[in-house]
Amino acid sequence: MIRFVDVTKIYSNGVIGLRNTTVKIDKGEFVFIIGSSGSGKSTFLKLIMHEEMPTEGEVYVNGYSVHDMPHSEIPYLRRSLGVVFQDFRLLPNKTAYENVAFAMQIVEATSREIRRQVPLALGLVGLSKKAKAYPNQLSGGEQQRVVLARALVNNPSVLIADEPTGNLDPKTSKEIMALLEEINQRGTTVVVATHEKDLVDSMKKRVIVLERGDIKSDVKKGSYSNEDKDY
Amino acid sequence: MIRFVDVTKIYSNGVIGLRNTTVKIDKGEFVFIIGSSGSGKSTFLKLIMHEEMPTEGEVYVNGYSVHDMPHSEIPYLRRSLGVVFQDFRLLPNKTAYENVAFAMQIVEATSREIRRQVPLALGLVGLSKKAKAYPNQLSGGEQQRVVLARALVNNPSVLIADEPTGNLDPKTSKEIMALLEEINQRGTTVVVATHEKDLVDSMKKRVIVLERGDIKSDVKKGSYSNEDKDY
Amino acid sequence: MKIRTIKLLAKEGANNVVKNKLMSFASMMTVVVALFILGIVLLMAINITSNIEAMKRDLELTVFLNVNATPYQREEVVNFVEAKKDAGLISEYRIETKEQMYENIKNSLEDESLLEGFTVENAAESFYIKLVDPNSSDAIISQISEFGGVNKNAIGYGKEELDKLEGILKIFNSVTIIVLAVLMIISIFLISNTIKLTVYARRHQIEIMKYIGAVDSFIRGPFIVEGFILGLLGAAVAFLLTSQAYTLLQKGLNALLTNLNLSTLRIMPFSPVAVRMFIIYAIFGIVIGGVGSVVSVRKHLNV
Amino acid sequence: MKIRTIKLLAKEGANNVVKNKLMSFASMMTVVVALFILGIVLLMAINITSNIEAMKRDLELTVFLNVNATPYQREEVVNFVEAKKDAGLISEYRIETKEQMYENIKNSLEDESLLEGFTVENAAESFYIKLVDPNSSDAIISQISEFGGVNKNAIGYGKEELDKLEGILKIFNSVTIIVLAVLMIISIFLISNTIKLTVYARRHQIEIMKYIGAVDSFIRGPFIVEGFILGLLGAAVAFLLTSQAYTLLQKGLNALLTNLNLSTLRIMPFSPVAVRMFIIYAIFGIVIGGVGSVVSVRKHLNV
Ligand SMILES: Nc1ncnc2c1ncn2[C@@H]1O[C@H](COP(=O)(O)OP(=O)(O)OP(=O)(O)O)[C@@H](O)[C@H]1O
Ligand SMILES: Nc1ncnc2c1ncn2[C@@H]1O[C@H](COP(=O)(O)OP(=O)(O)OP(=O)(O)O)[C@@H](O)[C@H]1O
Ligand SMILES: [Mg+2]
Ligand SMILES: [Mg+2]
Repeated sequence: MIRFVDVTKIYSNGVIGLRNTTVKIDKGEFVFIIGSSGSGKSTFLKLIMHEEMPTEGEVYVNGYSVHDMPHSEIPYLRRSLGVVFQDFRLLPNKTAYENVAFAMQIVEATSREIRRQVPLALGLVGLSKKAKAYPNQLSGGEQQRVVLARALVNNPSVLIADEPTGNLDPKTSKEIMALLEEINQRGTTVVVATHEKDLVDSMKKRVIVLERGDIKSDVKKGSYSNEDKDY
Repeated sequence: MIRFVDVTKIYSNGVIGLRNTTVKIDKGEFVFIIGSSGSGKSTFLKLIMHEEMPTEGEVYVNGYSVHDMPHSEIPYLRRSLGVVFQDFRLLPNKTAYENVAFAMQIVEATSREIRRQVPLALGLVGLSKKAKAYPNQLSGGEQQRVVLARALVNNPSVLIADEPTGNLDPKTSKEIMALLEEINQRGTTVVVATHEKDLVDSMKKRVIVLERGDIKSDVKKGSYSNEDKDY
Repeated sequence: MKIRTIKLLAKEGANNVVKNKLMSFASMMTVVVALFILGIVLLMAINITSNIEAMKRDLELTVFLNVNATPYQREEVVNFVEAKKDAGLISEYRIETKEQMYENIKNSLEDESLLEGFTVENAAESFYIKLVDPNSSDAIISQISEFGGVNKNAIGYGKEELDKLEGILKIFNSVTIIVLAVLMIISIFLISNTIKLTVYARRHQIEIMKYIGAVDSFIRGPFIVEGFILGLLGAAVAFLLTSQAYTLLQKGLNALLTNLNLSTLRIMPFSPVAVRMFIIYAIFGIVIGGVGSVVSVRKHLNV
Repeated sequence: MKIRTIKLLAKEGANNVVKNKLMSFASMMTVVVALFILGIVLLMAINITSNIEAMKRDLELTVFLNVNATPYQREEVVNFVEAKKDAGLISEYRIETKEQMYENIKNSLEDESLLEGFTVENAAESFYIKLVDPNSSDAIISQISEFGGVNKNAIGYGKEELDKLEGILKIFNSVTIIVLAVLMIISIFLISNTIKLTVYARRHQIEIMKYIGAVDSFIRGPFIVEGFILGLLGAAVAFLLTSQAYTLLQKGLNALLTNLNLSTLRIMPFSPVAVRMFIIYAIFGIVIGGVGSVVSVRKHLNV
């Protein structure tokens, strides 16, 4: 489903985001990407969604080869993914409801579907009461959950979440992770970059550890500190 | 140093951010503000730095009475505070170095002081190597640390940090908290809104718990879940 | 693209007009300003051309008979002129008798004493002919000078003035074309500048839409609609402004011209050109607004 | 505010010009366009006024002596004119003798036969006088008509034409003032529009600065400098553009006017007004740029 072959990403200023990475994530997997700040987690996820292009190597996602994809194909790749961005990326002039609805509008869903799905998605993340609020009227954690609702609403085949609980309290975080697990059990591939040690440890999922752009370990049922070290 | 007297904050859309809050934070204290997402932590901090005005009640900060402060005094109140914003607020057209230096320029520091202090501050948060990068060239955690460096660089008498480790891995988070503790020990009042259960539990500082805009508890040497409850 | 999506994008575009008040106002007013300037120049050009055309039509062909021309010779010329009039080449003519001519000369000389010895008999009969088409003058002159009774050296058509007017007309035409072209370029430039800035202020939103999988046309749609709406609104405001300002100016200038006994010059009213002006404005506004938006959006789509 | 801070803010402003290329370009070009249009209108007005003034200066006061004026009477008039010339009221004059007058009349009549019986003796001697100040004509005419040898009915000053020219001048002056005022308002409006948009695109940055404790003047400083720089740059570009475009137009039109034997009309060269134009441009650019920025920034400072 997602395959990195010898991928290196060097940013324009010479910083190495990812180095010689070869990795494969199968359909239906649940993968944590962990690693210290600046280790390349977001870079890894951005390569999947074609926000960044690999400097070398090849990225395959949902049957698309990211390298020689025509510009017009990119939206379709992205629609097959649901993405929780680390920096949220909510449309500031749309309410929470409208932001989520927008993700359905771009795939040309009927208004009936939209009216049914959007409240459902907002409900899943516990934000039914904030549907009418604009992003700047929401708390950090509320914004983050709107982003998650937007990522979920189209039932994507792959869900990519960059730090989806960074602004959430432990209880809400746990609920969100449970939600992701549930979605995963319904068949969606889930890739989560996170720092939530407790959750990673308790969930016993595949854990890919990045360190300065390298994959340092990749363990089937891992924990945050596999080798008795903190990342 | 910081005093809320019967403060109520109702946002323009009718949402209650904070309700009838009376609380006092003394000079030199280290206080955690915790509570679930949307409970009013950021509202509390925004009232301190005069980003929001109380709907009712009075906020006193560093000798300023927030209520009837003339517009021209606001910058001086804010300079007496170092603030880590939940949404970072880095200037996008300035490098990490320049962003930190900017905080010194507005207080008209000499270029010599700037050249000495800024690298020091960046070093403290472990970002010496990223001095020349622009915010959009930094990872989430790196940006967050630049914000912290900017908040520290003027040795403010009060440090206000909204979720300062939301994008950081546990190890870096621990280091940052240790840094805040050290700064506190040198006399700075520190107020941190956070979700980091482990750190709050281990540091045994004063913990103010907010719940839907109310202060639910205020314990001298508290932990994240004082009453065996998750927030 | 499905119908409901097109409807959605249209609604979105209309919403954006209302939501981004500053930017909408800026774009619209730039269109207004551009069209207003353009319109005033256009109206100036129309007036100048029409006035010069009118002056040209007022020119008279003057033909003097010889002092000693016979009645038969006179008749020949009258017949010729009548024939040309019937043929639609001459719009009107009048004949000045010897007596009238004598009076005219007497009046034209500042000192009557100069006329001592100059009698009616010495005066020539003359024809004043208005041509339908000023450009046919050469042919008519050569034909009329064939007649025996005509004083070949004294045929006049204000050729000199005509040439000057033609020249002035030419200058005005070329200057007008240049000015119009320059203003057109400036207008397009100003409008595209403004649109670029308003799009620039929303570049992050465009990028976000791309990042969550919107196709280019989906993102562009509302901008096109927005451009259309603002262009059309701008055209309407510019039209009202132009018609009001022009009518005011027209009234004032015409009054002034009458006062100054220059009433041969006339500033034409707005109504005859109103429909054409509105169509020009509307097309310009819509096209510039729509195309400008699309072009400005494009560079931000590449993420 | 300390000196080093002022330096810093100036540098910051200069940096912003370079960093925000699109917005700098948009602001600058709006200034260019505004000043260019303004300049062209100004130059048009100057030319029209100066041409009409020149035509007015070319007007001659014509004085005919009586046909039978005595040499003494003639001498009186000559002395009077000479005295006025010495007093600086008359710039030049020429005398047309009876012989020249006779020739003129002969030439002006299309048929020589009309002159039968009209001799040199019947012609009048005449004075053609150019006044330094066309407005002094009334006084001089009343004085000169007192002399015995002067034909009181035949004193002419092209009064009618003068009135028409005066009228046209008045029209052009008022139209020019209106157009200039309107263009000035439009220019200021366009520029402020553009500045507002560029500031709007950076409103978050302004807010961030406020949130970390910058005083208003600190935030405004770079914007003022930026406005100054862009205004001045815009003025310089507009100046070059205006001078080039104008010189091109001037050459073309003058050639055309010569071709058309209209060489009494002259388009003046750019150089005599260059310095004044540049000063006007620079002041306009700097003031509008600076003030526009400050005003636009203000509304975002209120956080
Ligand atoms: N656009 C960019 N240009 C240049 N360097 C970049 C860019 N984006 C990221 N980097 C650098 O690449 C490295 C990896 O960044 P990345 O965002 O992938 O880290 P991360 O693992 O997501 O960190 P965090 O946990 O702090 O979000 C960092 O050193 C960062 O500074
Ligand atoms: N500008 C605003 N306008 C309207 N409502 C707002 C605004 N800012 C915050 N709110 C609402 O006020 C409540 C408290 O928000 P606040 O940002 O203080 O929460 P928080 O405790 O910081 O949450 P988080 O942990 O998610 O950041 C929330 O319900 C939020 O939706
Ligand atoms: Mg990241
Ligand atoms: Mg918050």
